[in-house]
Amino acid sequence: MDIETYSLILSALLFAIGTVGVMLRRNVIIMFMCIELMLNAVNLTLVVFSRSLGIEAQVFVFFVIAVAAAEAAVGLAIIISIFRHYELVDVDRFNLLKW
Amino acid sequence: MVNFLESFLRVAQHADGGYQPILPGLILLFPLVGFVINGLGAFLWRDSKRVPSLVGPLAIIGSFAVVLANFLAMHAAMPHDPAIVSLWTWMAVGDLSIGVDLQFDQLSVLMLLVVTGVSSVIHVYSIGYMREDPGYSRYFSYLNLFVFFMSVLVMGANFAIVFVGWEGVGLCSYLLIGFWYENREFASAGKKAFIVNRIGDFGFLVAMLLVFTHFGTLNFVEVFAAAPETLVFGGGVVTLITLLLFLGATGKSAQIPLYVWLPDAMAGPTPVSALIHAATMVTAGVYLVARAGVLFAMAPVSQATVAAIGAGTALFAATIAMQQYDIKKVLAYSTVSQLGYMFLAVGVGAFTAGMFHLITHAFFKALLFLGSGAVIHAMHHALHQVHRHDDPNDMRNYGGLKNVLPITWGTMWIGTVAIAGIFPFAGFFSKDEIIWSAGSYGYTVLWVVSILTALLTAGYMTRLMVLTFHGENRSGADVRPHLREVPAVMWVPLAILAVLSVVGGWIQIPESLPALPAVDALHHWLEPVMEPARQVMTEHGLHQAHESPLGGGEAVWAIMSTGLALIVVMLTFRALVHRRYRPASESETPTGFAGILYNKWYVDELYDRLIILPLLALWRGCWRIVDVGLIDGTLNAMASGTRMVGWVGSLFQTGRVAGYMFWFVTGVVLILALLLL
Amino acid sequence: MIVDFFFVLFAVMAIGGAAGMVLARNPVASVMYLVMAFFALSGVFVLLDAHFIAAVNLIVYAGAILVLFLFVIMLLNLGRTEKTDLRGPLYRMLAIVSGGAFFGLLLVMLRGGHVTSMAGGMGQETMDAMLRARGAVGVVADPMFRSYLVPFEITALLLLVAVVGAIVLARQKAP
Amino acid sequence: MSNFFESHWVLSLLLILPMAGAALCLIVQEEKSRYVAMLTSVVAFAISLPLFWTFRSGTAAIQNYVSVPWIEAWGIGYTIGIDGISILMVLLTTFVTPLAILASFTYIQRHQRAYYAMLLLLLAAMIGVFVSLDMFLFFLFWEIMLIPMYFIIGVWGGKRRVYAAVKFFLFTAIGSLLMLVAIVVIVYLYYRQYGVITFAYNDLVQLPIGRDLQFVLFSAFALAFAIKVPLFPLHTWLPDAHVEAPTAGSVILAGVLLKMGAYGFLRFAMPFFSHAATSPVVVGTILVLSLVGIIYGAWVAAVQPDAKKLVAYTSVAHLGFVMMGLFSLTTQGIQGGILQMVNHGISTGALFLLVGMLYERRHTRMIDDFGGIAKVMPVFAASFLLVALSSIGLPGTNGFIGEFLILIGTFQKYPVVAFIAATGVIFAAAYMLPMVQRMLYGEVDREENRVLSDIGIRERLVLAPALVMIVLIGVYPQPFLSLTSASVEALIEQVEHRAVSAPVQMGVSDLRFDRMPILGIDE
Repeated sequence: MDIETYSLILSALLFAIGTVGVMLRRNVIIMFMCIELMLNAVNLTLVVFSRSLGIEAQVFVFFVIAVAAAEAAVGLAIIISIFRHYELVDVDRFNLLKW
Repeated sequence: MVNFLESFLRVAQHADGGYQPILPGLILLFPLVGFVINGLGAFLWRDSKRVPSLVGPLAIIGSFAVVLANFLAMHAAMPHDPAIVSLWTWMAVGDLSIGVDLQFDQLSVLMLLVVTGVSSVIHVYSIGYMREDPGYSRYFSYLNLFVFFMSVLVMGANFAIVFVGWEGVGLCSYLLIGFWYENREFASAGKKAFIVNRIGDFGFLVAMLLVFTHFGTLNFVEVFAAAPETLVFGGGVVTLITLLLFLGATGKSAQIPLYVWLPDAMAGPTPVSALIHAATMVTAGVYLVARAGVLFAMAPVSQATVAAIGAGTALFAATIAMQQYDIKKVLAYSTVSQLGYMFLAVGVGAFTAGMFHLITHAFFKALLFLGSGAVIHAMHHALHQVHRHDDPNDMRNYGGLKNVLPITWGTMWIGTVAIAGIFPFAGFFSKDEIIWSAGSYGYTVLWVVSILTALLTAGYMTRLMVLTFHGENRSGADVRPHLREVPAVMWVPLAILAVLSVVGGWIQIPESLPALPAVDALHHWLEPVMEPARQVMTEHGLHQAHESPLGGGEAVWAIMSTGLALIVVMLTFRALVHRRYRPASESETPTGFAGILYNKWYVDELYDRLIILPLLALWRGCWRIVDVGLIDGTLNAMASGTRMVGWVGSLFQTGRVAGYMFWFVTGVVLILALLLL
Repeated sequence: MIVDFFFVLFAVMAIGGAAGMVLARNPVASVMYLVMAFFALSGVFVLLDAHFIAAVNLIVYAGAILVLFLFVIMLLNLGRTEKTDLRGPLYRMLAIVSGGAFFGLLLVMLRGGHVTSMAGGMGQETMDAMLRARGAVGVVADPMFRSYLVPFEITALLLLVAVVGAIVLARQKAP
Repeated sequence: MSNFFESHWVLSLLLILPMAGAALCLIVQEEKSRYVAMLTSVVAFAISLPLFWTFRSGTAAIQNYVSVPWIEAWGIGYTIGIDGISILMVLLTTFVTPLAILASFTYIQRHQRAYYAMLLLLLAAMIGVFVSLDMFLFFLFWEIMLIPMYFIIGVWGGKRRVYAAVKFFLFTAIGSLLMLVAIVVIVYLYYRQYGVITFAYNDLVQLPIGRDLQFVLFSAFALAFAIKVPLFPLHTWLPDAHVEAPTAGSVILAGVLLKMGAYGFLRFAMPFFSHAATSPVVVGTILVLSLVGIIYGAWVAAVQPDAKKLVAYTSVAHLGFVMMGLFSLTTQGIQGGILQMVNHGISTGALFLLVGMLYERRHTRMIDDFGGIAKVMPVFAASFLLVALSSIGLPGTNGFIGEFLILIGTFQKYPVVAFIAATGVIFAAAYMLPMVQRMLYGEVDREENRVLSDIGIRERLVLAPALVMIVLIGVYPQPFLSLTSASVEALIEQVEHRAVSAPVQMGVSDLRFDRMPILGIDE
């Protein structure tokens, strides 16, 4: 097998770890970081495919990074404003939207 | 519009010199204007008595004058066909066309004469009777409105217009019965009258539907002209129409089984009882049957029903009247009974006799009611001055009033003798004709019942007079000095009616009576209207004059009946005049058979238990069980079902991101598995 | 050979960093583990001839975003080792089963050839030639500013909106 | 000027003006919004009133017609016009709305701007429903109408307003969604038959629909309309909505909204699906349901402790009469039905106004909380009595004319049905008079009632037009009847013709029905 396949396996594994992380942790910041990890795993996939399907795929990596940055900025802002209210970062306690 | 005004104000004689209605619109306009002025007055110049005392009676007297002019004109011309005055088109839809049309023929003009005449008298009387009532103006507005609707009823040229008057008088009756609406019971009585009347009106309404379906018109002239050809004699349709019309009549004219409202209707002011519940409105049923004489003549089954119910009511109500102590209740049951008489008459086909009794009854029963009103008025004042709250209507509180109310006493005796059917007072002639018709047409049972009722009538009326005017006074020593004869404005009407109660019968004197001039004015007058009905009956072999059931001519039976009545009056008088009654507050309620009569055969209670309560329960059941339970229940069950599903779904909405993630991943896994494996 | 060695090294580092991030009790440690994983991933990018991406990944992700995380953790004073916020055994089991199943299925997908058929590569030579001709930046810049200019600009707008939004959200409300 | 009243502009203005008024309501000061609304509605009435005279009653043609393409790709146009069936409904709408607005002056205290904007929006939508001759436009207005009504009940209503509003909304929405499906099906069928997509009423009405399909589509329409009418047993939203709605809401609900069901039957369901609408099964079902509505509505009304609920149930009875008249398919029945819709709008509207006036004073609607009101509020009592009498159909008031014509019409075809329905006359007295008696008569046995003030000038102004109409229509209904006669006769003829010539299956013949004639184009 070649490096591309191994990279894809690695990407899948990292993605799976990310999902497991979201499920396992209560700390909303860590969950966020797991999402970042998942995004990066996707980036890896995109890079692998850029080798066969065209270099444009790498452009999307940029977009993903830009969206991730935006998401991190807004998400962290939300976390800060929630923290101001509740003094905690435990997602299980953020259930205002649950009806 | 021009046409409208023209017909409204027409005075010109017809070119050929025949009869042409004179100022027909004014007959209606006068009372209507009176109603409007007094009605506004009830709000605007509440305390003024002058305007209503002037406008109220004058409106009716004006109406009466126009009617009188019409009567005289018609008398001169004696037209064969009715004159129709079309005011405007009421409804014209498809092949249905109903105009606001007035019919002037002998029957309607005669009835109008009675209605406006008696109304005028009673309006004048009301000035005195109602003088101190705070609702004076309102009273006259209702009374004017009543005369308006009654005139509509009488003059209507088609079933629909008559129905307008028919329900309109019912409305006025409702308003006037509940005139003292602050008393819940009085208002209730009004309500009862209206609802019971509505049952009758339902009959009238359906009858109209049937008439229109079969004739394509509701105009009397056309319907009655076409009836003999269009409908089968004695057939189902004509029987149904007439029975339904009669159902209407039983409501309005208080016959079994719908008579129950009339005694309660005595809650209204006494002049109202005299006008509406004795002289005019309640006779509308008889008028209707006479008006639709052709149809009734074609339906022997209906005729028999009318006669039987009339006779039954006559006897039944008379028995109840025997044991009432409320002076107005006695008169009320007496009215029911006399109305039964009239139906008996029209039922056996003697339409003219029915109308005859209607007229004389209007005179003497109005007289009796107004007399009782005078007594009540006097009693009420006296009781009021000593601040006692005894019932001023209860005869047990009267006694010996002839000394303080001599005019009332005298006039009321005239009325009593008249209603008892004693020669030569009005009631004798009209009653005699009914009894004779029933007998000679071969209705033996009805004939017996009518004689029996006549005797009962003499009995209870004498009892009323004795209890009220004779014996010793039971009103109490404090009240006695305050009793006064009523003012002239009240006794003059009494006197007028007393005169009419004497001479009213002389318009129709049978030739068989010895030593009297035969007068055939009424028969002759009504001939053109009643002719078609008579023709139908003769064609089908009905009402060939039989012999009287026990033989003998009319004269024999007339003399016998008047003699019997006289004997009953005298016997009753002698039996009761020395009996000691006690005032109402100290009396016990009667027991035994008298108790049953006193409680009016418990008919009200029976209706309550058998009809009203079950109906109310049914209605409440409809609401609680069907509406709230069944329909809304089903809907709510559906809604809760939806909510259940939602609740189950919401179990997954734990608010934990991890949970959502798990389901999400599981979903992805499942989809992948489906795709790949 | 040397490529394989580095790949294994980076892969192990990345997996280790990821696992460490998920399992570390201290959030600061988590961030550091993630930084390590990102470094390793950048290495993999280099091995896959995506030099520019590798650099951007390092600078933007590891350098900027993760530092932002670190700042927030410090700001909220969460940088202490407390009892773990890992969920209970039931959740652990569910998470590992579903995560494992997911991974397994991804592997099945690879093995079944659904993906690998596309992943064969244009060939190392072509890649090298392109890189030589245009440079590491050039190969990416060309499509980005030709075909994807508008989305690129929209990304800029997105970032602007995100900045404004973040400021609005995080601003201390006036009392 | 007369040109204006014969052009479509009078109708278009009736649609635009209230919407503009609604917008204006939202921007003026809170206390001034009521005057804006009042002015707008009065002007709308003033604009519509001349139609009564300029409308040509001798013809069944559509008048004041215009058709402007709107969404051309789907054949949707701004097509409006009136004929004898809709003219009275339009006038009724513009007549009732100012009264409702005037009655709200003191009743509504919260969110006045929004409230009056909603009422005006409702006015526009109601007129829209009656003048639309494009199925899409019609449906649009039909649904728009729901929104203001939902808020009027849900925001300004009584205690259980949310329940009532949701119930109202769900009931009507379910029906109208089915109708939408049916409309789309008709449009599709038309497309399949003639290859043109159109929503225009006058096009679709030419389509001969297969007999079996007619029943399906008719049921969809009928359900939507029957809920609105409401026919038993779909009526239970009505008492709740009426009781909870503010006075103006009840007035408009009873006065106009309920008429849309019956109007829909006349305008759409009967011409489109004539075969189904005249089949014994459908006619039988509807007559029986109307009959049940008449009797049952009266029965249930008679035992209501809440005056407003009582009036609400009387609507079920009255609308039962209307439906009976319509489906008798006789001139008298249908004309009586249309007139009865107007009558019911005026009389029941007035009853709601009166009950609302009491509610404003005492904050209760329970009949037993009153008694002897006639003593303290004589003008009120007199008005109440007159309106009550009109409601029970006393001759000389408007109620009688409608009921009588309906009964006459029905009796000619279905004597037994009319016979049973006529008993409603008795029951009407049995529910209305006890209420009158318990509220108006008797002694004033409650202290609170002793100090009630009689109705003031504003309230008299609210009632006076209704009272005048009650007597006017009762005494001289002919002008109203002649407005509708030509259209009704044409409708009956059309329906009967269509019923027999409807194809057994679609597309087998190239039969094409006539469209409605349009004044100025066809005549």
